[in-house]
Amino acid sequence: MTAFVQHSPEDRARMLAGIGVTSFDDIVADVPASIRVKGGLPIPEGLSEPETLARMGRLARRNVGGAELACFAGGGTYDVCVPAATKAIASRPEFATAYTPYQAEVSQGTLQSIYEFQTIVTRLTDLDLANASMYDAATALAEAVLLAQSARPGDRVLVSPYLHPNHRRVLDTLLEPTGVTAVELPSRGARTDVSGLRPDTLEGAVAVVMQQPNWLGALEDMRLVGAALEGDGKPLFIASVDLSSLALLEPPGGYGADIAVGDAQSLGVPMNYGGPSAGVFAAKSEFLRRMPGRIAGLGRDARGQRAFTLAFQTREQHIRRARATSNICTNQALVALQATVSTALLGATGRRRAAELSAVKAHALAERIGHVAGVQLADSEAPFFREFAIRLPAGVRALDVLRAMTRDGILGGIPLSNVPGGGGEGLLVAVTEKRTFEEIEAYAGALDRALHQPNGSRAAEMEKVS
Amino acid sequence: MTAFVQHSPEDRARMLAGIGVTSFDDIVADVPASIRVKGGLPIPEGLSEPETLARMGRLARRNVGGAELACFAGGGTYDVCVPAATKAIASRPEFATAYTPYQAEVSQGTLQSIYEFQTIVTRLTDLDLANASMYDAATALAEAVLLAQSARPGDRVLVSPYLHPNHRRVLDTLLEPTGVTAVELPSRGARTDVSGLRPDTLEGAVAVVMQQPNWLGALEDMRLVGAALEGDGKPLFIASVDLSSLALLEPPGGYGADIAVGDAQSLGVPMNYGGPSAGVFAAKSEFLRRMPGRIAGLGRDARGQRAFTLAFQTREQHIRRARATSNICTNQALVALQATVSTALLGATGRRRAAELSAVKAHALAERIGHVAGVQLADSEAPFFREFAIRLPAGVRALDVLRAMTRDGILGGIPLSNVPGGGGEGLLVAVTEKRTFEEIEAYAGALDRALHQPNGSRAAEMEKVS
Amino acid sequence: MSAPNVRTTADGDARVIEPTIFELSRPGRRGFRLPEENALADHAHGIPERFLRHEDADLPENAELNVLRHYTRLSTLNHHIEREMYPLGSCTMKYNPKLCEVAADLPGFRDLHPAEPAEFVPGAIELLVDLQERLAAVLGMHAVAVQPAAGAQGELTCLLMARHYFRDLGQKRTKVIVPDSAHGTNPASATFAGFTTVEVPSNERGEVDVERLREVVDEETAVMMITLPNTLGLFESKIREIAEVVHAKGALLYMDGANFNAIVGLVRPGDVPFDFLHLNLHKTFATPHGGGGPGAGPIAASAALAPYLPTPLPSRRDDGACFLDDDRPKSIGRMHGWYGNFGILVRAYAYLLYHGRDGLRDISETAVLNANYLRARLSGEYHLPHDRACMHEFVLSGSRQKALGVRTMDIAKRLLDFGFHPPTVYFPLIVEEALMIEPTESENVETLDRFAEAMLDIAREAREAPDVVKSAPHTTPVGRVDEAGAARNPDLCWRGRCG
Amino acid sequence: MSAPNVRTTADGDARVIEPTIFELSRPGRRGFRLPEENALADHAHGIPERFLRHEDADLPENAELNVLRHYTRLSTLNHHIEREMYPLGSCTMKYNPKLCEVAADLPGFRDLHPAEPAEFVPGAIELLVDLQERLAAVLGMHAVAVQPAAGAQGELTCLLMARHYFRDLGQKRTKVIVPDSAHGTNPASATFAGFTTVEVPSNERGEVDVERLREVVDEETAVMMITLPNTLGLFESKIREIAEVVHAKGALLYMDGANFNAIVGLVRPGDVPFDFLHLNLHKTFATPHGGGGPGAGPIAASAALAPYLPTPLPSRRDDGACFLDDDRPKSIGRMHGWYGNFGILVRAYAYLLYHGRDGLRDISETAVLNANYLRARLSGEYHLPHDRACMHEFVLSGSRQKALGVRTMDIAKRLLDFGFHPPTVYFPLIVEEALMIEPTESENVETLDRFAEAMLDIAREAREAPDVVKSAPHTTPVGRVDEAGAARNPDLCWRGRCG
Ligand SMILES: Cc1ncc(COP(=O)(O)O)c(C=O)c1O
Ligand SMILES: Cc1ncc(COP(=O)(O)O)c(C=O)c1O
Repeated sequence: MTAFVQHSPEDRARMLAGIGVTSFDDIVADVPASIRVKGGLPIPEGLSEPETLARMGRLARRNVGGAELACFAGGGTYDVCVPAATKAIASRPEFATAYTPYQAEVSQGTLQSIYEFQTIVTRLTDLDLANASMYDAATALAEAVLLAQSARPGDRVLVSPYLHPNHRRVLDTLLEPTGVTAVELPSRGARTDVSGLRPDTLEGAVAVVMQQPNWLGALEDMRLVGAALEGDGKPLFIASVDLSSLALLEPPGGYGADIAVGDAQSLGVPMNYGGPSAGVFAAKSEFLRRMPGRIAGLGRDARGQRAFTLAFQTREQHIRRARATSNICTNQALVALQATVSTALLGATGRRRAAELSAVKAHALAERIGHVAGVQLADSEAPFFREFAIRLPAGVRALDVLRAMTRDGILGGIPLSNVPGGGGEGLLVAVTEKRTFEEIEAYAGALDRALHQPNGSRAAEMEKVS
Repeated sequence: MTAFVQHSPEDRARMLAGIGVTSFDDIVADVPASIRVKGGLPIPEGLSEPETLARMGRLARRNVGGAELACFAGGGTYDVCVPAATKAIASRPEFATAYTPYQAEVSQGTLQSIYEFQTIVTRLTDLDLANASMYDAATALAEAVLLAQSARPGDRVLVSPYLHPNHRRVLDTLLEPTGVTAVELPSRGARTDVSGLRPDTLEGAVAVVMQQPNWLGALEDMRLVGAALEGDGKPLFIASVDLSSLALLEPPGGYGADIAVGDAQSLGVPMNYGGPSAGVFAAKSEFLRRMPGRIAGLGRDARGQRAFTLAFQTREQHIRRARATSNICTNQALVALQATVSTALLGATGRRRAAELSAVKAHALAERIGHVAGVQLADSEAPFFREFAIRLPAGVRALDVLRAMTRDGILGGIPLSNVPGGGGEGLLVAVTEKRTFEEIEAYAGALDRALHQPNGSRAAEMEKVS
Repeated sequence: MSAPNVRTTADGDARVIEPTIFELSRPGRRGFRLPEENALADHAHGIPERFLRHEDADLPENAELNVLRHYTRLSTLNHHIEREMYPLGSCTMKYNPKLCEVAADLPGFRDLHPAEPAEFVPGAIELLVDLQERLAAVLGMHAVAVQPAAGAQGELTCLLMARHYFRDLGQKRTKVIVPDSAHGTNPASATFAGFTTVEVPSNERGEVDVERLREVVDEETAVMMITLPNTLGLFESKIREIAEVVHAKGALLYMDGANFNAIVGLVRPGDVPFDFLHLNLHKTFATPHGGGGPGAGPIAASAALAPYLPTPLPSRRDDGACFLDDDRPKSIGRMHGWYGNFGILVRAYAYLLYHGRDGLRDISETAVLNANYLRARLSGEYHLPHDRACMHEFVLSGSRQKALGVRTMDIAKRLLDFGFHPPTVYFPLIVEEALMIEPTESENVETLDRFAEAMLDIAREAREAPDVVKSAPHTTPVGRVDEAGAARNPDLCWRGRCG
Repeated sequence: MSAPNVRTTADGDARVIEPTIFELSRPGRRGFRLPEENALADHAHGIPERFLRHEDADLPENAELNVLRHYTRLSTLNHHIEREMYPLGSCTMKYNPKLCEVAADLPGFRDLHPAEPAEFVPGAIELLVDLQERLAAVLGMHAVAVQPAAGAQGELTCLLMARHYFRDLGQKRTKVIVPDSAHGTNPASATFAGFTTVEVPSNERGEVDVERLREVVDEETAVMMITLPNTLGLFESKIREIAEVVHAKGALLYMDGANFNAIVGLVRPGDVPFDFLHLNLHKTFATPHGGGGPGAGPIAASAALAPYLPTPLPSRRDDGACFLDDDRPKSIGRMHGWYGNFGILVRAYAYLLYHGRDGLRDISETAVLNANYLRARLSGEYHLPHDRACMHEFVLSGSRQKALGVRTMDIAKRLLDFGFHPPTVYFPLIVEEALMIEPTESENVETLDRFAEAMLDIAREAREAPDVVKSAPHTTPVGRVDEAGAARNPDLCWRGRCG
């Protein structure tokens, strides 16, 4: 008997008798003998809890990450502050071990927290509606284009060349069956050239998809796009955003986006090696009946008391089946809860300051890096929020630089194999509110050493001195 | 404003007005100016949560402990299995942030869990009563002797020479004001010589204190002591025990102890560098009104429903003041809860098997160590449970050996500066159910290398080979 | 709660159990301080004005303690597995082990950035590969990919693989066949993969009607999706024949593995043979459901379909070294921004290590035993449309009670008063007034008995005091919620300004 | 809970909220498997029969899920800080920050063996030393020792130090003076340190009567123990005079620092000057109370008394290196098996780092402000025996309500119906029907207002509907518990065999 299975031989006998059979085999008589497993599964025997955790610990220790390195990697996933209180709440079994709140009367905790999440998203995006979550930013983006495809005629979607490349790949995968193809807009430096968005070029497009800040960290001219798409029946304007940036940057609703998507991770959720995070989906109210995913609403109970419930379930697969607005069922609710609690903790002021601090420190780092010989900003014209691309000297491999920088305790960014405006490899460098000025100094030093003394870390140098 | 203090300037103004003062200084007018702090406290400014935790992390990483070393140190604190479920329960704020259950109606969770703890202790010790916890085993032992001193006339307490030396020191500290002095019984090898306990030698003694297993891990002849102390008005028999051993070893009630004390840590609580753990205190029913500490009882509420409450509070300082049975107020309740939950998880079978596995593995290690050249059991005659002392070759320093063994990932025990039966340094070696046979092999290898190749670890050797 | 003159714990409207975080807010409160905040006094962020928002987002401001109190109080309004049995059919609400939570919370997993070069995170990649290999062994399938974030995404991924596969074969196949008992995600996924769904009816035994299937499967059929055991909790005894029928027309057989908990160690889907399938790790592999998610929906494929698995695919080189293979020309591409719900995969991996060969088998047997025990106890009072041994769950019909004016929804709500979460209701669609009961292996016989007695009591109440049932629940934090009313006056986000 | 026909969630007796773990037990169940259990089949443990027990201890056997459910359900029966205000006077039930829990749970602290050679654990020792140094700075005292496990142990430790100190001076002093408002641990500690307690009365201002004190202090007086602010929540305005009186006779002045939260950053006890004192880290430094403990009771001493501090004393060498000093010949010796409640010290250290200079000061100011605000709101309806500004707490008397037949205990129980934990009641002893209210700095003004309104409502009820108050509580998991009955029929452990 394991720690999880509880029946004694007597229990089992009593249960079999109750069922009216003499052995377990009688119960599963319908399973053809020809496909039954013979001789046990070909995997090892189980371990005790301490052995299991020792093994997990050994695997975990083989990774270098947040505990050892100051993380300057971004690209949609950011080493932001995750308050201890957030974890305390999200690990309560009351939240963690419940499921979709189908039975509203015993799910008010989950329902109200989803409603609060939706509200936070609408306030950050300045849009009317938000759902309870999608899988991640990439699938949220694809769902947005699928919505556009159902709402607008056309066979193309115009996309920025600086969408997150993985998001773009997911979009391509999911668009393939629809016949809609993604067509890239031209670029100018690290930004999208949106000057060509005119009625003629928009013809046959179901949507225009922009990312703000874009993959290279640069700020796009979203207002121009919004202006080009204003008016009835125009292609939808879909903005993929960094939710945490919206405490400082103009919200999608402000520049005329119809739909905003993004990732809840940057609102205060651990990075989890990319998942679980939660896709955010917000839209103008006219798209309510086309929205994918779950939505919580506020209503009344039989006693007239305020009570939360799932709303507009008729859009969903369990009711609408083949004609549902999406096939999503299980979503990323607990991550949405984490983002909600973190945001509640930071508050309006904290969220804004977190964004401001990120920007301040990113600009400080960009400036410091400018003094490292041989390194340049990929596009020194492009305004940015907290992330930017740098070009490494010709012939230098980004991976070598990153490897060298780890010796100084720095995760230097994401390697870029080609940087706009001219050959060479580069790094995509992000700075969050969690990075300190000391770490920014350390970054510059580490980069310099990586390029100019590839075998010496600061630690090694200091050893030599002493 | 910090994350903890909430008043806005308007709140503050409204509150001051409500109080009827114009400034905070008016409130504290009674505090003489001459002793007010001027210019702020001489400590640094506060840090944010991420900075605080980064700093704590750096301090923690400077210690080598359970995550890196297989722990063979014991001496009353054991690296036992602590189930993940135990932590999950004990970190619930419902348990962790409540206080002493003075208001029974909103403290049934704490009260019932204490009652369950008391029950577990009485069943392990085979005694009638147990309290809610003392600070640790050392103070529990001292409180037991103080109880004896109140219950029996006399000016001496006879103690085993193999009590935990720190417990003995605490006892001496706390006995000093009483006029009772501790007198050591003679030893024979690693055991106490109890053959001299006769009516004449017991004269004037308030108690006899034995430890089972004793400081060197050896099993004492507790039955002989019990027999010598049988009868009315005899000195009390106080047994200091390893609670986890009692799933296998004869319980104090079995060999006639009047009081049993010990530490709840070995029932499944993290080692915490020695604290918090919880002192266990169990006694025969005749000592109820002399018991120190809190006791929970089962009674009824006004509706006749089963309800738990604190019992016999009249023994305690908040009621009896100078004549209380002890000065203890805050105890170690949350640790007692951890021990309770761990025991509930292991169950009768698990507890017994944990004890058996410890014994099996300890004996296997003792046998393996017997083959390491130059090392001997301190007392090869003495039966033991899961801990034993070894003698190192003459001139070898225990600390050097331990240091060398860490290179193989082993914490080799507790250094002993003199080992019974002949000079030299030694190690006190403990084996818990958590240690694997692989680690036992590794121990023997590491000890051998530490003694015979003091500069080579297994890792270093393997490097040489490859 | 029953006494007169009693206040709720929260401010304001006495009928509000807990105000929203927006109502609790007071400007200027902080729940978290940031590092080096005072740097904002001396440093400008340098972003041009035209990119900025004009006023702060109206977000709530509360102190740390009050945020904790708010969400702690909210949490206590939820039913959850660690409170009481949760026999929500098809969802496998089993115990979620604490050790798996500890594993996922290790900084060496939790704090990894997904774009770290692979050589920095060999432990993470090895975990993914080893998990895939063990799942493949348990499934008897050629290859596994853990990228899909949930069961429905696993379905869609596999259907896209089918699409690419047939395109490469030069075949134009447009149909996906699903039984009428199928879960809603099956037809929905088919639509999003560009297929048309064709339903095949179940027979009186609750299984796919093989004769009708034969009529439906043709050269335009791409995939037959079948849930095994099916959503009635029944093992498709003709599964080998079904496979033959489907394969005979060159179509692919897909297993919806949501119910795999019933047959782990009993049947390996690859031996049927299925061509591909998905699992729900949040069901069979016990990762917590999180109030709706996250879960994970790994997929498995035959050798023929393996080249189409999504990229990057955690893979092992001949020398044993693990890597993320992104160079797979036939792959359908990416389905997730990174590698899937890694944190969930860590938990499932720990669960696999912990239970191992015999543990997994014991678990599935017990799940089946528990369901049959309850089935036997309840089938007297409740109508059991398919009166035969079930696997991990069974579906009752509330038809007899309906005749007394008591609906299945009433029974469900009344169960709440007994402290139990209700079964899944009104699904599968082919059973009138369905009550789909899945006790899982986690419950002991005393709990099963208490649940059975509650169900029997309610059946008695339906006869003797139906109003008690129809007006249920009576003891929950809120009374029965008016879903229709909420749909008429949609209130989908809080409109009041923060306090 | 109010509806008819409703069952409790647990088995057995319908009136039992949650059975004991012993009743839930069924033999053979396991909640935890041990490493290499099957080794027991092949290996004997080798312990001679005569040392073994004859039959297994009758301990409960339950599966992991059921153990979790049991303690989770029990937990929900508790009031706690993260649910609602907990104004238990003298106990400083303030918010216990989560970040401190994270710090204490780091493996590099949590999993250290206490006998590890110091050189293996330099971080732990440095933490102890740095904590002592920071506390000394906050206190203005010469030295701090963090070994005592709680406040009462801190008291006893200091009184033992006094004992040794006077012995070394060759003086025989037998008396400890405490005010009549002192906490019970003060006289109890005096007894266990071998002293006789002498009480000095308080004057009508609620302070130590200095004239009476002058009469009592003599050459036999070893120590005067004074709580600052005192247990009425009042600052002893004559504290400098008191110090002079005490010191003039060669006696020592001790501060019971349980109420230090009121004056952190306002007064440094060393400036009074106090000779020694204890702090309760579970009060002022926000470590959780754990349902009764563990806490920590560090002590501080003047230069003259520092040699007597308990050993081993975490100390710093001149070169800055930290070590555990066990070579202190004048020390009273050990008070704890190891170094005290290290895990609690880690939390308090994190708290200190987090709040720093200004944070600590803000906190104490706010604690005082909150108490005075409530005092002002309540002193109309309730009798305030000492009508003056208070520090962090204040003591009301229920005397007016008593005249109406409503006792302070009734008021306390009635507060439970409003969701609040009651104040400390019937302490200090010098106030009739005392209600000792300490809101702490953690509460915001809305919460204070709600609490005040509840108290005012109860005062009104006491006049208009006293029975509602006298029969309270009405909404708690159990009704008013009969403590006297429980004492008559003591049931102090479960006697039934495990199921
Ligand atoms: C039979 C069946 N198939 C598919 C799914 C969809 O899985 P998921 O919710 O993980 O997307 C479910 C989930 O409820 C299910 O029960
Ligand atoms: C004034 C006072 N002194 C001393 C103590 C004893 O402290 P502890 O409970 O930490 O032993 C308390 C605790 O309640 C107290 O309030």
